[in-house]
Amino acid sequence: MSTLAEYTIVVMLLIGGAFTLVGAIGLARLPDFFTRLHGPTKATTLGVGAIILASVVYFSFQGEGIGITEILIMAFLFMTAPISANMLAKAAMHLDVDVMEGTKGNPWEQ
Amino acid sequence: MELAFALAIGALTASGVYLLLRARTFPVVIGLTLLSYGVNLFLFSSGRLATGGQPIIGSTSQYSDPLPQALVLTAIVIGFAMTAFVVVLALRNLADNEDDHVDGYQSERTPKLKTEEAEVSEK
Amino acid sequence: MIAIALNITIAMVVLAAVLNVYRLFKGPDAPDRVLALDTLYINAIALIILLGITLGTRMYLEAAILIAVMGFVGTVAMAKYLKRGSVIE
Amino acid sequence: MFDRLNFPQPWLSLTLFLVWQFLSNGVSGASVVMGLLLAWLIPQLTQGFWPDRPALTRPWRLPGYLLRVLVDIVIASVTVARLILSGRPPKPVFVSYPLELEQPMAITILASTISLTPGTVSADVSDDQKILLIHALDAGSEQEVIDAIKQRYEKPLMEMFR
Amino acid sequence: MNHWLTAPILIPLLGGILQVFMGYAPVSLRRTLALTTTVLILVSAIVLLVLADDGSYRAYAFGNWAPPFGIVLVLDRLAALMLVLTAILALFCHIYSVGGADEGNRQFHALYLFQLLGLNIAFLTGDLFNLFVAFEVLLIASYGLLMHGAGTARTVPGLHYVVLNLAGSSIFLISVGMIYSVTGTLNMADLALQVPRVSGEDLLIVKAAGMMLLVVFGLKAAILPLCFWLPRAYAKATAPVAALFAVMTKVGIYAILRVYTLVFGDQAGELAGLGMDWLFPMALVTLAMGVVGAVGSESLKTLVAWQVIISVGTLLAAMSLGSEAGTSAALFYLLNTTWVVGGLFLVADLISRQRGSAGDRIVTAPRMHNRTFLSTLFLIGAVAAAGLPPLSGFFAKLLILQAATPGTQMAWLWSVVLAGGFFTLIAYSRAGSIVFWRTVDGHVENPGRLSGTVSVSAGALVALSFVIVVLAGPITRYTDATAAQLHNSSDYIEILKTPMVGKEE
Amino acid sequence: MSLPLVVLLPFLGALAAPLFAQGGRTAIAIASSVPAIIALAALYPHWSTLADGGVVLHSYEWLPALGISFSFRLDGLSLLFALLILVIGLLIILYARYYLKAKENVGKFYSLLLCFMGSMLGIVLSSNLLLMLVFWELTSLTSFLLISFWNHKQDARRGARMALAVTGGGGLALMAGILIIGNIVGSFELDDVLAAGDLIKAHSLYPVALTLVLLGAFTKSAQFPFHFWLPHAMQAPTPVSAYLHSATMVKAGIFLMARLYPALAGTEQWFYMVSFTGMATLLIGAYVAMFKHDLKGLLAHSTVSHLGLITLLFGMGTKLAAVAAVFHVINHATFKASLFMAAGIIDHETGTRDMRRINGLWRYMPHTATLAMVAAASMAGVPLLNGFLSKEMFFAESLQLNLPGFWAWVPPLVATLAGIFAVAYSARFIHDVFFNGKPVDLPIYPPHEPPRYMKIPVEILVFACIMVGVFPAISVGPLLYTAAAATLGGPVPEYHLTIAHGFNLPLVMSFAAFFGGLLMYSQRQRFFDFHARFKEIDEKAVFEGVVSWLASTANRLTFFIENGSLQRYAALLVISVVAVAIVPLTSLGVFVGENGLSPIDWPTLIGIAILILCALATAVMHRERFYALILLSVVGLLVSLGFARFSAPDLAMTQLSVEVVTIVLLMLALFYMPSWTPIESSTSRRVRDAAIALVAGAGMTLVTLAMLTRPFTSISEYFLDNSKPGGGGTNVVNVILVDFRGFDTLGEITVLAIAALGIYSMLKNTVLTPPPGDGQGHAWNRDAYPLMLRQIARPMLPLALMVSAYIFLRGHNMPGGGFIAGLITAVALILQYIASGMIWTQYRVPFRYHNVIGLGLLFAVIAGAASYAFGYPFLTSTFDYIKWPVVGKFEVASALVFDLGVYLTVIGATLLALVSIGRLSPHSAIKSIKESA
Ligand code: NA
Ligand code: NA
Repeated sequence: MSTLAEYTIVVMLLIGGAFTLVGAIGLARLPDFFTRLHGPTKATTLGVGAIILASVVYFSFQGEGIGITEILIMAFLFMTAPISANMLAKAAMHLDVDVMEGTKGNPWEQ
Repeated sequence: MELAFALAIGALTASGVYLLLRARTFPVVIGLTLLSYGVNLFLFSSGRLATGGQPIIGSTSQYSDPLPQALVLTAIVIGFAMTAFVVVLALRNLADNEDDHVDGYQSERTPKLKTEEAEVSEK
Repeated sequence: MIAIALNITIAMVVLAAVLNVYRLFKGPDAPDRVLALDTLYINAIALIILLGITLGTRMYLEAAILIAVMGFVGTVAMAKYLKRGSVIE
Repeated sequence: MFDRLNFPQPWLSLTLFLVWQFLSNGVSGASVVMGLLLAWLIPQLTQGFWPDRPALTRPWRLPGYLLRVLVDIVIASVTVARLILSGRPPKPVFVSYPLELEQPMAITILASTISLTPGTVSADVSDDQKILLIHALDAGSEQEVIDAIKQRYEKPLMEMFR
Repeated sequence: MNHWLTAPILIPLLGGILQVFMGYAPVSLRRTLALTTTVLILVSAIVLLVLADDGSYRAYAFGNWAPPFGIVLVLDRLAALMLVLTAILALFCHIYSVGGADEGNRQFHALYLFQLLGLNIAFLTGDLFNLFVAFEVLLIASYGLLMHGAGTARTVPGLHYVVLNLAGSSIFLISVGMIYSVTGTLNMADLALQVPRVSGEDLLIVKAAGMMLLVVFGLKAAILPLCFWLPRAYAKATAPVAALFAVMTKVGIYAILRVYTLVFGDQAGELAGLGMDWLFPMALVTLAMGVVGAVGSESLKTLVAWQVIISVGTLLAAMSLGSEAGTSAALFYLLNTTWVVGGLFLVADLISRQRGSAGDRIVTAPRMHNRTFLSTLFLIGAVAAAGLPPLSGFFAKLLILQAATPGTQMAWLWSVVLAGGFFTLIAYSRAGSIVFWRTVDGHVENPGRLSGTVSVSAGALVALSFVIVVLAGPITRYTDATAAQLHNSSDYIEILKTPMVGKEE
Repeated sequence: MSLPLVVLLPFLGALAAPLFAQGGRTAIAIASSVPAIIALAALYPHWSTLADGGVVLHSYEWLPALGISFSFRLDGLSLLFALLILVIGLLIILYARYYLKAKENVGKFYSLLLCFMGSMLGIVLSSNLLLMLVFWELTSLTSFLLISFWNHKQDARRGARMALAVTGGGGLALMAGILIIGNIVGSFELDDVLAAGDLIKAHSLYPVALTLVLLGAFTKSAQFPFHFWLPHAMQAPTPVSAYLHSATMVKAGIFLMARLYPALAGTEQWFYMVSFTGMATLLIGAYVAMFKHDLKGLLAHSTVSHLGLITLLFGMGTKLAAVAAVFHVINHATFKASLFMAAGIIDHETGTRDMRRINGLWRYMPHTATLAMVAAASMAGVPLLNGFLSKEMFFAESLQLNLPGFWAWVPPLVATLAGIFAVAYSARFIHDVFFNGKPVDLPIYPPHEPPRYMKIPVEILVFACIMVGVFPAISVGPLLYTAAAATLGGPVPEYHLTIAHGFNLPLVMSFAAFFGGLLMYSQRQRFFDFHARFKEIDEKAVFEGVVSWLASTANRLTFFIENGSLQRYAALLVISVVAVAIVPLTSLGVFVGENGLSPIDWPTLIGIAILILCALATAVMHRERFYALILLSVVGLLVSLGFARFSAPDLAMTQLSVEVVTIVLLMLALFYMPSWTPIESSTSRRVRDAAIALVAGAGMTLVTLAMLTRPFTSISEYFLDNSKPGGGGTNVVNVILVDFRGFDTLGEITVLAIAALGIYSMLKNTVLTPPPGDGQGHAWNRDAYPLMLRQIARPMLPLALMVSAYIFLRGHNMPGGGFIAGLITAVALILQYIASGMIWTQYRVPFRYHNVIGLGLLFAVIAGAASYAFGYPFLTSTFDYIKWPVVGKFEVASALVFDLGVYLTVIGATLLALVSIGRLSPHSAIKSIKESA
């Protein structure tokens, strides 16, 4: 395996881990449901994306051909994560969960 | 590691059993599900634990025991079918008895035998 | 080097999972818990891929695909329950 | 079921074909044959489940759009990460975004894009599909958010789905 | 390999599949095909009985994989006996159900045939895990059948039945896991070979597993204190279902008989006779509890349901004597009790149809339209079930009592069986005299008239007790041979040497 | 051949009799008498053999395993009883013809009567004790039906049940006794048993056997304290009473004592048990008879008393006493049968049996009165009548007992006292019925003589009384002798059958009894007053009370134990498992096997910690149901990660997909359920449950630890070796599933299919009212099908199908397979239902899920059965590698067809189950139509 590939893998892994962790920190620390919703939908998605890329590179340089199946995981994740977020936001608005002080605008309920 | 694994199975069993002994259908269903998780892990581990030993020929040098895996797969499917059935039965119970108490009507749990004497008046 | 990075990444993802579990227990509302569960599912994808890299095998990849394709259905069902009660109607 | 022996949803079939190559982890004789077969068969089976198919008129713009989104995700993720790590309380805002897109699929793609790009989450679409409710994590004003989205995402999408 | 061995499995399976497709076919067609299937099952069972009567073991290796690696069916006398027993019961119950009890559910016949599928697999399989699968097949079908019929009465008992059996299935799996973790095999013949070699700490694991397995089988068989799910569930079930369920507890009995003579039998070394010292007292307590329940019953079906428990206690008591004579007696009793109790469920149903709102409750009601016929059937059933001469129950009991060797065991067995018989007699005479003789004036609106099918099937089942008496000679010869085969199970292990098709030894 | 015929004939008659019921009472009576007449004729030729002291044996093998044979044996004793049964039976048949009313169910009556006759003949003619037992219990059963012939009368029902309980119960004791005897002797054949008397009496189980046999005899023959059933059995129609309670049923017990006399008698135990029982019965019966106002009640108690007398005679143990006993059997049968018939005539003609109302019948029916008076005189022991002779023998024997000291006086005194009572009640029978003023308020008035033929049976019997009384040696001598010889099983002692033996002590006793009895009757009012001071016990009420108490106690006990509480049953199950496993497991202790523990892997450890935490939290938080569900999902997710971590990719995938479906399922159900579980169990209960749970969990932990750390070898090497060459796949788990253990999988998908069908059926007509809101004050949202979800669901379906096809096709070689693929497809379809609704989706699904299930199963079966065609067993798979241009080399495996079956079944079953639940939701159906438009 080339050094470049190795560095790429390492960097991707660390980025992925870091974003996943940050997303989780956000989920843990942010003050209300809607702000917490941001953590997973992006930071984590991105984090997983980076890890997936690491995997792609890793297996492509294993000498057994390329490994691209992982890309699909990212594609599916990008398709479905917004839906989860949307559904959860709708549920939260329906349940009228607390919104942090200083939030501009209002969640509405149809 | 084995101790932690064993404790996990123990915890699943304990929680499952505790919920199994509850008075409402929903906790009982949850309890059965937890119990089946524990049982599946147990059955799985009867082939011992291995790391990276997936029983796919050619994918590794040391294969883990495939038979328990096949058994657990069967058990998972059967467990799923059973869970589905019992959930629906719980719904049916709810429909028929208007609450989800596992024991049905309280009144049905008291004796009500009429002795022959009690009925002789009919004569 | 990859091994070290892998260990660090795994540690970070596991820590992330712990934080998710923290949120799951903390709540306070049902959507928070579902959100935490959803995030745990995504963490699980990461963990499975990391496991594959660690073991040098692609045998576990499909499990990750499965989560990506189907994992959100559970979240959707839960969210719909919270909002609508009836999941299939 | 099998109305005609054609590809009722060619774009879908193409996507499926590609998906199959990804799943097969590369292109081979077998994967092409099987991919073609499935890319034909599956839309035949499922076309009924997609009655209101979007009129994707300029599909070639899609890769560019995706790339832009991807880049945005990366950049803005960093922003959000910094916000989270800084410990500073965010300044969230609920934005009622007036939609110009009309096709449901287009709206969905826009909303998904908004959710994927950090700092904003599509919370809801109004019943009449005219307003998109967005929660922005840390934004100055409502209008800022609206303008950014309009420019970066809705416009290109309108180009594609006309 | 003799393909006949698969017939009792494939016939109901295919018949059931056919029924799944035919949900909207005309009811007469569905009934015809369903009954044909059941008849074919009986035919195949009889063929197997004839085959098995030569005293050899026949193995059938699915997938042409040699045991212990693949799953095998093993036909011996016991398996054949159970198949025939079940097929005959099933046929009459099925005929009865065609009299109208099958209505209201298009899947009734499918469930019914799948139920038989599960039973037949259980009787034939030579694999411990496959036995689990068979249990699940027959259980899930029984859940469906139990819930068949209108009304809300059966929901709660059904729930109890299902939940307990689900817990039981978990215990079964745990036991299988424990046994596999030591012996590394699932084939029962192979287990019989491996278990005697187990030693040390492993022994404790297998011992615990064996005992837990006994609890599982005990739950199916309804041994005290695991029998309480039964009376209400059976009493509330639709009649032909309840009647068919007369054989359900016998599956547990069968499993005990099979596993504890083969795997934990005399040749099992340190684990020989595992649990049998527990079984005897539990069996007697079960019998006693059954009698208490029968005497205290408020309805005929409950009474018959408790009779099931009495039967279980009696059977297990005889089996746990551990002798060939005891086993043979138990098998003879098994035939009698299964058919007669099944018949009694049907009779109770016919009675309740003619008593308006009184139903099968043991209270006064207007006189039944077909009182003479029904009371005769009830009398025959009660006499056979309570073990009075001249019907089969008497001879069965006689065999059981004779099987005991003098000593404390005999004293207990005789006292409990005889006293139990006495109180059962009181229970039946009390129930019968109130239900048939204590009539009040008035008449029942729309009493259920007896159709040919229901009368014949109910009558035939109880009348089988006459047949057993007439054929008592051949039957005892067969059960003796079966018991001998079971108690000398070393030949069973020979099935491991079954040659595979197209493969040289 | 003739002996089995004798027994069989009445049964055949019983089957035939109802056919003659149409022809009227005369026809059926004639038809019914035919079997008895033929039987008598069949017995006649044997007389010469018996008179020479021989025995007639007819034996056929029946159930050698049981020791039962069809053996019949005729000797003097059985001949005597057979004659009594047949002759009196014939008379009863004639009598009943006039007694029964035309509208009564005569078919049933004669049928039962003949059954009873056959059973009695069976008892006396059986040579095999077990065969005799069969007939013994048959008499209990048939008499039960005969006594309850008028079952609309409560007293008849109760009397019948009491008789059945006592005699049936006694029969069970007899059964035990006979089995013991059979065990001792090694045979149940009478000849063997009678020859083995010494062996039996020396055996340690002799007292037990004797007690059990006597219990049978005493209950049947109404001996104290089991005598109470007999008077209540008088609720039977009089022909039945006359038959059962004079010559047959009650004599069965006597017969048994006589039959087994050589085998059992002659010991101290015999003496004390039999004679004292007899004595008590003799006295009590005689005493009570005196005070009965019911004509049949008087006779019934008199019967009890006379049975006691016979029992006492047998108990005395002397040979002469046995002869006297046999003699009294004959005499009692004749006079008692005639008395019962006379009582029946009186009842028939007056409409009552109350002696306080029946008076002065002499004037109305002198003929009947004469007959009854003669018979009653015989009962009283008046000279020149047969009763006198045997009573005289009895008195004589009572003096022969060599009891010590004071006790020597007891038997004669008791005998005399009983004699006094007997005379007194006989006198009452004569005086109170036929004289004593005018009738009082008779239901039928004026009474007159019955039909001519109704009296014939009585006349014959009374004639017999006189004949025996006057010419005993000629009339009954030979029969008595052979019977006595058979009873004793050896030489018969010297005895003289003459009218009088001169003046001796027995004669004094007879006179004392006669005049004492008359005196007592003349002073009856004092005795009645004395007797009235005691509350009379109604045994029937007591019996009913006991039975009712039994039933209600049993009912309460049952409800106490089987209280309908699943919680209790489940606890019992868990406790049972713990109880049986605890001993081996505690011996195991915290056992770490020789493989030791593997090093700690921190991420896994944390994962396990989370799993444990969430599992416990599920139990702790279970009352908040939605929360519990989320925790459960976490547990499920971690379990699947655990499978992946420990080398089981297939399991991880299966668990994941099942998890998703399960969540949807539980959400569907939770909608209708309360979202909170109330606290219902007490703290102590929860502590108890927690303790049970912890013990169970600890046990599982111990076993798992022990298991995981021990080495073992399994059959799995074979699977790893043969998977590729033999099964054509590299995914060994999948090859096991579809090939090595394909039969398990067939069962498994059948389970799935059945579950779905069951669910469908169960919910077919179920109506559930959905709650209006979520229980926390939120009404449900209107938005049933959110836009974004709907839009994404559409491309998800083909994409998921693609993935599912991929997972399916690679399953044989890589992780995956039909089951997982099926679930992916199912989930993709479920997503359509969630996103777009039931009707929208259902409209687009081009097939019934039932058919998908059926097709799936069919595929699996066909894949398996195809191998039949090649002579291989079911489920034998085959595979080949094919090389095609472009495509390259690829594998074709028949197992794939099997897996396709799995795939289809999973789809069909999963969807049928979920859709069945979804269909419950009523409020959105209309809306979804609108949406789909
Ligand atoms: Na009078
Ligand atoms: Na094969």
